[in-house]
Amino acid sequence: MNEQHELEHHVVSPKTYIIIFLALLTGTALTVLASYIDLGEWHIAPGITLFWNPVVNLAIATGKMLLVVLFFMHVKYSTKLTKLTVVSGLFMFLVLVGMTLSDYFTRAWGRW
Amino acid sequence: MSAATIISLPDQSTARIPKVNFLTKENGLLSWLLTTDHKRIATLYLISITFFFFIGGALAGLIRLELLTPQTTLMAADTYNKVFTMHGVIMVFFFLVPSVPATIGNFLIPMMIGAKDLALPRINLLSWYLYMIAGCMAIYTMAAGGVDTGWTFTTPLSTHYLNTHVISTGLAIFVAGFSSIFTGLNFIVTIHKMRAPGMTWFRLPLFVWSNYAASILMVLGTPVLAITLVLVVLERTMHIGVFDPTYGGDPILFQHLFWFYSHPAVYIMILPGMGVISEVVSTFSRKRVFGYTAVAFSSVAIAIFGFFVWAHHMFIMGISNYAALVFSLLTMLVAVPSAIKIFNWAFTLYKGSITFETPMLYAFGFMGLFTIGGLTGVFLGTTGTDIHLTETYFVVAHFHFVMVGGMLMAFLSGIHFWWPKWTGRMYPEKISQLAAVVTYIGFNFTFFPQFILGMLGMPRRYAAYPPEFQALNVFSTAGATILGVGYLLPMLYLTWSLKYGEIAGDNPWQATGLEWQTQSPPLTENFAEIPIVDHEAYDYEWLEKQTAARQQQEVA
Amino acid sequence: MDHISPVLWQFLQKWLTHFPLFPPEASKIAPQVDALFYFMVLVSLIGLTIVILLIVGFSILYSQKRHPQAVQIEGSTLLEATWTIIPLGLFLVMFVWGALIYFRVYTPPANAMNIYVVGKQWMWKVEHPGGQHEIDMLHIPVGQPIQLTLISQDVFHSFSIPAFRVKREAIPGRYNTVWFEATRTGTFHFFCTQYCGTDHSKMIGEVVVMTPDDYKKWLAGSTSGDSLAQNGERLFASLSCNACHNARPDARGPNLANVYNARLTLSDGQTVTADDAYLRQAILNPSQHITQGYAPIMPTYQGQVSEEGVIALIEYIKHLDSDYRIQQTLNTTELLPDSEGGKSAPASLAPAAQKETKP
Amino acid sequence: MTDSAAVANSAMAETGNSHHGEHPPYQRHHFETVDQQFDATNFAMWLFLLTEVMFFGGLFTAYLIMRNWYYQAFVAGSHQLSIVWGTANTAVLIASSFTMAMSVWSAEMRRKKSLLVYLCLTLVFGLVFLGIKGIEWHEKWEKHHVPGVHFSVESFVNPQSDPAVYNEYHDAPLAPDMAQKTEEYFFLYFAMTGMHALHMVIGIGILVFMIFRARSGAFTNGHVTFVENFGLYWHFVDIIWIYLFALLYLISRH
Repeated sequence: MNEQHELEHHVVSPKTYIIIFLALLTGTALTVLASYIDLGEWHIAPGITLFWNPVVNLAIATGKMLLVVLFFMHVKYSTKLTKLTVVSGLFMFLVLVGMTLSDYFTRAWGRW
Repeated sequence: MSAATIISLPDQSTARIPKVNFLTKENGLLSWLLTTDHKRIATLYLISITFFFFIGGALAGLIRLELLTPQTTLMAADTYNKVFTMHGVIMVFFFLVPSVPATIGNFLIPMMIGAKDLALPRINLLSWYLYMIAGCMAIYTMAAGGVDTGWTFTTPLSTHYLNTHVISTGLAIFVAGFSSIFTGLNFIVTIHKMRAPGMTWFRLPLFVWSNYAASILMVLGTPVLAITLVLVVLERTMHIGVFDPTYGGDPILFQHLFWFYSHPAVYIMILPGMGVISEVVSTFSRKRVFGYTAVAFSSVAIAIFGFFVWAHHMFIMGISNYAALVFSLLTMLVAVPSAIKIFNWAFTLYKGSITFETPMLYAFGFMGLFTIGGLTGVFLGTTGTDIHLTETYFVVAHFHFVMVGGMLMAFLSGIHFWWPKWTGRMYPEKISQLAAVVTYIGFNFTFFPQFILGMLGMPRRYAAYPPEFQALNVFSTAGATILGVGYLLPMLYLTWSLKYGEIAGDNPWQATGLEWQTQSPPLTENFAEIPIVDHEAYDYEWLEKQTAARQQQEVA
Repeated sequence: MDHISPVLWQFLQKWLTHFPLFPPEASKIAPQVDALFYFMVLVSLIGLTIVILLIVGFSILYSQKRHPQAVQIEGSTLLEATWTIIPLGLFLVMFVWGALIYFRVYTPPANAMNIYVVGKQWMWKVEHPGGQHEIDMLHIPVGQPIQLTLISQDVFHSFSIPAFRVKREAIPGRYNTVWFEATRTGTFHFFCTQYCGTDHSKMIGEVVVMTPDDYKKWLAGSTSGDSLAQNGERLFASLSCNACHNARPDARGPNLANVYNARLTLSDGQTVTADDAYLRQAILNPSQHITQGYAPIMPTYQGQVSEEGVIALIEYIKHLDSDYRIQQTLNTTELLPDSEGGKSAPASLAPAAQKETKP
Repeated sequence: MTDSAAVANSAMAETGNSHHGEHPPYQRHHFETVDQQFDATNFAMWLFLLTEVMFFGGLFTAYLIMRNWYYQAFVAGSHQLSIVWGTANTAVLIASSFTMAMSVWSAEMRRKKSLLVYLCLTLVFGLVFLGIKGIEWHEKWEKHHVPGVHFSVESFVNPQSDPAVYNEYHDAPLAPDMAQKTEEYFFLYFAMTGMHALHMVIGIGILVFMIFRARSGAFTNGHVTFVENFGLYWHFVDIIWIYLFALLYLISRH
């Protein structure tokens, strides 16, 4: 019984919290610094260009988000059900954004 | 009608309704208004949604009356617009979305899985209060002069071109949305965490599965509608916005966000109804549901695929042709699980021992009408035919076949089926069978001509129309009067049965669900003792053994 | 029968003889749409019949009286697979078939004659290139591909011609196009099918399909004198567009001759086609797409030019394009007699925009 | 770690026994065990956060589309935001998330005093965040950058009129039509930060309530559900801000 409880009610130590806290602050500093540097762009195909700055920004933000979710919100120590909930939330968010944008980005297809 | 029946009522001369049950436990208005008992909240919901159903129904009657003649005879065009808008808003957000989940689902889900209550009883009560607040706002809107955006709130019409009560309607739907979110959230948590010992996922009744699937849609879809309506309200008040092209916004974006909720909302409305049909068909053919797993998973499949198809409402609006392709393809995929369900129900009858009580008649009605509704949905999901048929009466007929022919039939089926459990008394069988048949006939008369009208090109939401459409509209209105009688009858005889109905006993249908193994009406805690489940759902052999054992016990 | 109720009897008779149950097929695409429609009706009827037969058949065979003891059956993977795969297959056939039609309806052929339609609360304003205006009427020749360029001035409208089986929304802020080719003469209804406010149901109009000769006569009889392009030219001058958009080497704006349907390179390196939609954006939201080599100095004309004005300007810009004019011979021959071939625009056009001044 | 595990285990042992003996006072009648109650409410909180994700999802979608269309206006608009305040606010909010996590830890370890301290710190950080947000909003008000209310495009068509921003970024003037689209940016800015701030205000209300309850030892008796669930909410609000900061403030600083 106790082992099972330990899995469910894992008490994260303050040490971990402090490390995560510092990592988050570092991430914030990094993302601000990165935004001041022109990271250039990548011409994938004629007419389609990827700018690195927003990509890096969002990547750092996502990293921070993952730290908060996994440690502050204890998902790393949670049940599969909680993990599934988190993943399905992210998935539906991406469906909403991605499928809507898919309309916008393909409107010009066949018109050039 | 033959006398073949499975109804087994206790001896009426000695039978009594249990003195202690959830209805009599406490008395007084406050004991109802502050209750956390899911069955009492379900009762509150039942009363309130019936109220809204009849408001919405009266508005529908006005619409049909106006359409009797080609000219605007009964009311002016803007009155007509307000009437169909309020009909849509009330029927969609105040009747169809909460209908089966908030009433029958609320009443049954804890009992079906062997729990004392929903996981969050106070949230459940809050959700009813939110519903009522929203309902009052909707009533206020009507009293204050109404709104004429159509329930779809198309921007920029709703944001900048109307002087009616768009804001109060928007907020009413916003609040009603949160009521729906909390109900869905509560169901998911309850089904995950409150199952009785032994109640594994694949022993759950299919009603629970389909409500689970609908709840997923409520939780994930409704917030998007909420934020969309917030943005509409902000645009109206601040004269700036992301939806109005005059300010650089994009009205198509509104369509995306709106249908992201409102298409899955269709499945919110129909899935719980499908659950009712599974229960009813199984009970009245004395047979387990054919291909339990397929039916269960098809509910979940509908829920998941239901999220990927919303843009099929926008094929002619100028979305990308390639996006239209993808959304059309996915729409075809979402049609398949519905087909699976229909055939599985039909094959549940195979080698059964079928009787034709009222719930079963309604279920048959559902199967026929939903098949038509579903198949005509394919006409609209196919890009090529959608161009001609969309925004005409074909669409109106299609979704009324699904919503009224499907969901309302299922709702009435469920109400009749669980009425004895809910009130402890039987409804009168003969007249209710008549009502079911009348509903079926009235329904087909009302809505089938609208398919032809749609093919002819009659646009929806027209207060006046060219005279060549009149004939079919007259048919439709005539059918609507029959349909109206079909809906008034249950209202009357069900109320009558509250006092004069026969005493039902615990299990009048000899059904297998856990809810039938407790007294009628149930105790506040549902069960005297939490059951331990050791059999699958729809296990009639187990039921026979159980009954035999109980009889032996009584003899002893 | 008529002794029951003479009124009802007459009414029924009238219905049976006077009211259509199926819309006329009056365009090239209509039979194709209908073929798919009939196919789907057929499939639906077969499906529905199977379901009803199963329900009724089983209800009779296995009613409690005949079959008092139910036989418990788990299910059948084979059967379930059958009724998963067969509907899926049929639906996919419909999907492909429908998609082919969809692309046909929304991809106008190059030789289509363009007519502008502006939706507003609560009427349809049709603008022919020759300058003819119509309200809630649309005159077209038979046997000629017609492209409608639709836009709304206020809210969403939807232009639907049931007899042609085509429909497209007219939405504010964007051009949508649809095309059709009428196959028989006659008068057909068109409707606004997207709810657009109080008098939504009054946005009904008529398409008059005429023989090419009648159409020519109609064109000549209803012209107000100036073509759309000429109106555009006047607007072009009165808005002082030619102050920048002239062909001088030091011009502050790009030269507009031959710009229609050309590939433009924008200042951010992207390339776009200068179609109607692009030109409209360039007039109303100029700084969203700046042509390479030019400064974002053009003021916006949002609020100063009506949708009709924009249409006239676009039509004018089109007429600065020699290739385009060849496609448009049907309209332009009568109305712009001096604009054939690769020759210059009419003498009345603003000199700054004329081809002769091109470097 | 061993220390904390021991305390946690003793707490669990107690709850684990609960269905043999009497129910603890905080167990609601319809739950069989305290564990079931904790699991259910925790899961419910996660589901609620799921709805919140979708709620903000609509705004993020609108943002991405508008930004794609009116990139220059969004850049110019973002230059009006103070990166110093923004970064400071991010740090403040991360700190409040950290103290919230420590509050949960304190509750689990049944340390009433440290729970109170951390909750108060969380409250203070939350208020500081709102204060800074208020300063920023006030600045927008002063500069006529509140959409719908005497909005002015002066700073964008004529950047020199705004020397503080101009000296930092040397923005070229925007064409008038693009300058108008900055209103779109600020509309989304206010909608998103406003919706976020509304969540903060609700959170702060609950925090105050929690501090009162915590004083009477309500959360340090082994029943950590409420603190834990509120923690989830608070961290979620933090996550939203992390993205808002990246999207609204850091569009193009180089």
